[in-house]
Amino acid sequence: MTFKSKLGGALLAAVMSTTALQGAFAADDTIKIGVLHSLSGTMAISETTLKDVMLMLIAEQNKKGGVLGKKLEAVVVDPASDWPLFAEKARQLISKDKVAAVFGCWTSSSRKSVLPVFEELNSILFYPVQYEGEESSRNIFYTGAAPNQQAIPAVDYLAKEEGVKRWVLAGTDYVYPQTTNKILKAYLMSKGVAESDIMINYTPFGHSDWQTIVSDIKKFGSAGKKTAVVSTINGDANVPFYKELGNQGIKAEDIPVVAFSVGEEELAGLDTKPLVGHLAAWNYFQSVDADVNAEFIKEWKAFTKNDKRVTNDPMEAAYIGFNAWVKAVEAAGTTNTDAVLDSIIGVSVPNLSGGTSTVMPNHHITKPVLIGEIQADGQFDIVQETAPVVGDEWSDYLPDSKNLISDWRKPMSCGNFNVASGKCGGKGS
Amino acid sequence: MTSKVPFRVLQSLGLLLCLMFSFAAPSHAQSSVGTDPKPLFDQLAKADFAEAEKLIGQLAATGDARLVPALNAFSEGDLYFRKSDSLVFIGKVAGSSYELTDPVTGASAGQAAKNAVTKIKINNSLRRVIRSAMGGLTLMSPDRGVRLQAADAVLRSPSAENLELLETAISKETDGEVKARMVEARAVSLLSSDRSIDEKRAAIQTIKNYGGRNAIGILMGASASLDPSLKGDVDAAIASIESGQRLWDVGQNVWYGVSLGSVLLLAAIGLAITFGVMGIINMAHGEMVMLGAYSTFVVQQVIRDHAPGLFDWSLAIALPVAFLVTGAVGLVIERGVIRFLYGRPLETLLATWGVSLILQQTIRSLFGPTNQEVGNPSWMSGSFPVGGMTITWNRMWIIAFSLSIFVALLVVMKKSSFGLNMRAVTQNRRMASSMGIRTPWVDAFTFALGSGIAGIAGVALSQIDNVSPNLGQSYIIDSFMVVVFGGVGNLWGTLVGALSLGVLNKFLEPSVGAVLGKILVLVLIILFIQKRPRGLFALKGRAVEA
Amino acid sequence: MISGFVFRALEGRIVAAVGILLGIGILVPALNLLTPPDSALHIPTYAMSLFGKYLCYALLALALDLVWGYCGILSLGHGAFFALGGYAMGMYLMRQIGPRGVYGNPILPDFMVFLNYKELPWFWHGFDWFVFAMAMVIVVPGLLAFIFGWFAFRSRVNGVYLSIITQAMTYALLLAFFRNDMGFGGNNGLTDFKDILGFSVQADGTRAVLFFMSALMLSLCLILASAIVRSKFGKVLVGVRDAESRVRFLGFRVENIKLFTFVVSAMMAGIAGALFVPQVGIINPGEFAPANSIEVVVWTAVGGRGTLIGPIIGAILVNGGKSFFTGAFPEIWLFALGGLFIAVTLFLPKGIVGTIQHGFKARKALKAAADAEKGRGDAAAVAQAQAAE
Amino acid sequence: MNTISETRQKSLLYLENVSVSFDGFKALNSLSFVVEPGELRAIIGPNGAGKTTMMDIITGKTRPDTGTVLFEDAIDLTKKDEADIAQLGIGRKFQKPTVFESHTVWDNLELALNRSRGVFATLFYTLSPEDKARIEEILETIRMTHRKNEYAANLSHGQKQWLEIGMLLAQEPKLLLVDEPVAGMTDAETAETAVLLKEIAKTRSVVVVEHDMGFIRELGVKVTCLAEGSVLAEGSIDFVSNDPKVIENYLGR
Repeated sequence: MTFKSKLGGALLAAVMSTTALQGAFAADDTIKIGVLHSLSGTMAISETTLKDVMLMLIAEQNKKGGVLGKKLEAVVVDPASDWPLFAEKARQLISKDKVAAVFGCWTSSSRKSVLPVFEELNSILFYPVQYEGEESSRNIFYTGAAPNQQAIPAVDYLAKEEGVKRWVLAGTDYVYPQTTNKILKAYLMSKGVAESDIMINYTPFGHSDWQTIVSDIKKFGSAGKKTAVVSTINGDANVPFYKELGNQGIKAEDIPVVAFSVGEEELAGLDTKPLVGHLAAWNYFQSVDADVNAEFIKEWKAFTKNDKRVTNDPMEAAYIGFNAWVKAVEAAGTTNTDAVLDSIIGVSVPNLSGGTSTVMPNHHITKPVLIGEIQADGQFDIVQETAPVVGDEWSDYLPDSKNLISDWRKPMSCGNFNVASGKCGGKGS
Repeated sequence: MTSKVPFRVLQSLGLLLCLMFSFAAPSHAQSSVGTDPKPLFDQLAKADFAEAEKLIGQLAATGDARLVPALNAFSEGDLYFRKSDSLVFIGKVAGSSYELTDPVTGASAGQAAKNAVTKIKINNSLRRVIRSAMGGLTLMSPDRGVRLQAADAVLRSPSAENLELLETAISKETDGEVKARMVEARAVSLLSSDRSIDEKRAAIQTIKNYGGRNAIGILMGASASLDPSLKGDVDAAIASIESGQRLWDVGQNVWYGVSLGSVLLLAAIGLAITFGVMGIINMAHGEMVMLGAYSTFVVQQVIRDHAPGLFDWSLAIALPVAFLVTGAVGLVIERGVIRFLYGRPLETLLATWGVSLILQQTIRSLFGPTNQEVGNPSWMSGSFPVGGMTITWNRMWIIAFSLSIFVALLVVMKKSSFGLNMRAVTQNRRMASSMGIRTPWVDAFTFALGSGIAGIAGVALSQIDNVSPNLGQSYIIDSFMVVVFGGVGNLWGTLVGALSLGVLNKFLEPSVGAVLGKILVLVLIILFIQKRPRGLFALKGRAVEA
Repeated sequence: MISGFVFRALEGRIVAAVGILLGIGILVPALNLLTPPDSALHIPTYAMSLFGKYLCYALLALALDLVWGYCGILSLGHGAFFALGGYAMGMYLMRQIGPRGVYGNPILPDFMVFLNYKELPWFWHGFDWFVFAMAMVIVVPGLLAFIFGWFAFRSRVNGVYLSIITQAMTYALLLAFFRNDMGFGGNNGLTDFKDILGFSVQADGTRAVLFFMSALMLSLCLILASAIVRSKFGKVLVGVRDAESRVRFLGFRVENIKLFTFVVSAMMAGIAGALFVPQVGIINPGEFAPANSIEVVVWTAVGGRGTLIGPIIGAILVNGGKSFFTGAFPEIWLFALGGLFIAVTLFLPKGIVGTIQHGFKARKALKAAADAEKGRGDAAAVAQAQAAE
Repeated sequence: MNTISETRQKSLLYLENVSVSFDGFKALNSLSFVVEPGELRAIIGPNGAGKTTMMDIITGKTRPDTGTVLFEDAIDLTKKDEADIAQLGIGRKFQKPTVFESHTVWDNLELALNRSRGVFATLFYTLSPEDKARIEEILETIRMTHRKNEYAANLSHGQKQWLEIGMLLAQEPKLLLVDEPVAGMTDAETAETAVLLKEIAKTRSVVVVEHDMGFIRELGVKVTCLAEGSVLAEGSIDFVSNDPKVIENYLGR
């Protein structure tokens, strides 16, 4: 055997291994659903749960007889917290496995990475996590919160109920906190808060030494005005942050912290007794008092065979997205992307907080905003619930996006229509 | 050192005493004395947050110490109203229902099913008001600890209404520390009252002498509402406190740096053995730290289930467990993989990288990908002041802990016969083996020792960081930086390297921010290595390059 | 002189490899474009862009092999050069979007608009010009490598110390590119590209050309690497790897030799990154992650370092395996990957190609080399130990 | 006796009052040492006497703390690095034979040839007939013509020593520093090496560091004995080996 033929053989083997699944075309009696969540790497900590939720929802739906008389089949892949791999896997799910829709992604980077793929191959992605907004794709549904469905109501609550006059905007240094904080700063200043009463602080990913920052917050808070921290600190860094807060004796009564990325799952890794009273703003808490929620929690615990498993907001978002898709497919009578994109707008499905959520023409959904205080058992005590709010994809508080709207209904079919110029951006001038 | 005793225990103990002595407590000459508090409580059932705040004020004004348990229950979220008659009770979970007691008398009011009662909402502002109210009501408690808590509570939520109570309490107080605290509390409360300007001026002096960050906050907060003639006094007081604080701030920064350094030291010290002494580029080192943290978690789980009383000892128990577990894993790795790779340091990088992937995924499969809760024993919670600095207990213990590990390791390396064998083998394998030292086992146990120490570090790091399968990954790069910066193979280098990187980081952080600070530290390490290509503590001479 | 340099490179194996690569480079796009989708010979676009990605990784691995396999510099920061090349290409693609961004701003990319940039940062100028951007693809990584290498090699930083500071370099860049203030799109990076030289990046034709370009650049770099390795310079390079001080005492400037190789290698990595970006559609700071650079080392080791074909095969095999396992066994693929690394280091220390090549050489040579290796290893261990005191 | 300046002018290599210390240990202590053109010199001394450190200093590997090191009375070697010094014409053979094991004997010699050593010169180098002849000549000298295509890794210990000497010859140095050339050689090889070195010394200066007294006697040249970083005695082998200090410090042990 010559070297040449060996080399050829090796290359061929590599091609084969990557295309081995190629032949597995969808059997006619099932509808395939792609699940695109990291099961390894840094994001596995958050995303694995969502994979489990999707498997549960699909199993439940199959018990009810599936969709359009066909069973659903989940295709789970692991993009391994690696952004280019997300794009590769999305492509694989759509063109090789021929899935009808994909549920997945957590970080904005992963969504940004797959967005062109979904638009190119014309498929549907349901994205279940709160994000910074400033995006509306024809092929993506954003069932998590936009900044106006989380951040602004939370700040309103603190200003009104706790009389907060001085604000620390602390976040991890990436796009979601940066954008949210820009929106919040513009919003607060529009409410008459002086710039000197706003402190913005950024930390690297996975920051674990919070001593200096907590003591800076303490200093900033000792100016005689009621101070609060608005935290957009990314998941992993929260545990050490809260531990340091607790140890430095910052109690919620003195300087409350309201967080947008801390839910039941994050608290499960934490002794919450020193944190009682700190807040979080979400569209769902496990402690919501509603029958549909009790049912969901029961199913979840049974599905995971773990009585201690908690539920959280992105799970609700996945739940809403999945049910909206099922309803839209049934209304359209087909899983064809274009038909579903048309039929899903205006679909209303129950959410887990006892109301309903509607898919809006901007591909965001309506949801109530809940403010909760952390309790000693790791759950949230809901102190405020608003009426349902429509997710605002283009923030009114950023100068360049305030004139933009999104409406994917015909005839406009535009994700970034500029009401000032009357033109749909992105299609050239 | 009050903060060392769990706040809640102390509080409930005090409350119990309050209850027993409440009839003996003097009542105060105030307008609302004699008002029946029970209807006030019942009004809470329908009140929103603002109304509830007023009601608490009225309750506090009764001066009735019997109300303390109910207020405490309220702040803990244990106050309920019965849906049938809107009457308010303290509720304690008893099986699937609540055990109800009267908020004023404490008499039992039977049981209620969970859906028959509704919890009365509570938020931070209400908790603050309640804290102040309870402070006022317990100022004259017979228990010294409770009085100190009460004075603290009033100090933190000053209100002019508590002024007279404070003055009465001060006149009766015999304990020096409690009295001092009360005097401070009085001064603070006085600023928001309608007392004379002279009295306020004196109060400002008192607060100034009290000092600290909080004092600045109090003065700045009060200055807006004070008489303009006092502005000069306030500014002078603030300036004087701040100048005193400046030096403490530097000290505080050094402390933060040392404490960050001690964390780096902990993370790196195991690597100083496996990488520094043995020359293995051990990418699985972080996973050893992670295994140590998970051992702590398992130990705590077992203790929670079987012997809750031992919880404060859980870390002490976890230490040997973590050492043995990770040491054993290290032994297996050395025997199974690394022993075939001696003399090929760069290849150990690949193999241990593979090991680290496998260990991470194993833990993920066993425990799930999410964070696990590792509790802080009470002696590691809270903080205590040293002058103008705040020292948190967990950081202090971690510094002490990492230094003692360092010393212990140094002793093992220099004094024990195992340490002697270890050095002999790493210096001249052939010579050592011809002298009868069983080199393979010395290698194996050296690696196990390094791994075990990484495991112990994991026990400590579980106290300040996430316990998740990713724990190790977040320390591995920093650990290598520390060892290389300090000088490979030199334990002292690791110590000095860790501490100096920690302090450097903390001095950069306030001026350039945490992100740029970290980048700058990395760049400085790169530049430093150019200057001293073998780290801080490198041997010179031809031996190194032989 | 130049012709001799190139001619020397075209030794049998290399010619064969280049032939295969170019064959794939033409055949795959042809099968993709020219056969109907239901044909048995059809290669779906999905598979083509996947394989295009592997070719970029193969080029990156080849670049690393040049410094590691031949010069003995274990760089744990080659991902940084790859990412910088990718960013240079990404910046060009961003500028090509023009007014088609969501905000319709003709100059500023979208992320700058919503982060309130008023004007284009200075370092973004010129990237709308393809030639300039392509020059930057090799100049930026090359310059970083030159500055870094200039200091490090002059100061004689070597061995693990060098490895660790290259890791520090890529880690520092990771943190820096994460910052929104850097003007590179923060963690989201650069994405949503529209077209390249006027052709839509999503069109099958463009993908086919990009695929061919990847195969072509890999072939050219393979020839260049082969020419370098087979010249007298290449022999000096191996000398540096095996006995650095001997090379020095023969009067060679080791720092210049290393610097030249390091820079050439960084430029190759930059080209790989630039071809990678339009094919996967995104570049973000994740590419700077130290773990990525370590993975490149692993591909090279699996294929066989110190051989030119080895890293190419290693990169394709490991990534092919990764694609397959993350789809087929998402829960346990890390066990497989981890196991592979351990198995390769234990049982195929010379990698796949290295082991095969050794089969051709005399058995005696193998044994002698192993002994020599052992001797060197002991010397290294002694050095370590003495330093440890 | 010559005056100092005369000695300097005539010298090929001139060391005066050279001291260096590592972490407090004085490896060289005011060492002074002169080699004249065309001289073959042997150096002996106990372990740790500073022999290798002295070579390190001459070849630029180590910088002295104090002292003067001159080559041909004009070039200050303390300001130059290894590559410069090698190009000036000082070759060095290590204690442990150091050849390029993954290259053939021929390639080893080709690399060592005294030709332009720049990056681009080596990239575009092609073997000229003169270079080929020169390599073959050296192969002849070190008696390895028949093994020229063998990988250096496959040579015996003694052959590696010779190959290294051959590489030094290819470098065409004016001064050759040879560190323990006969360690590990058979008696026959040792004798042949002595012949080879004497042959080489006809055209250039050679400094040999060696423990093997028999070998030194065979060379029959001026001997310098070092101890504790300075010169203990210098002269003929008989003179030195009868020096009481030398006996106490070195031979007597």
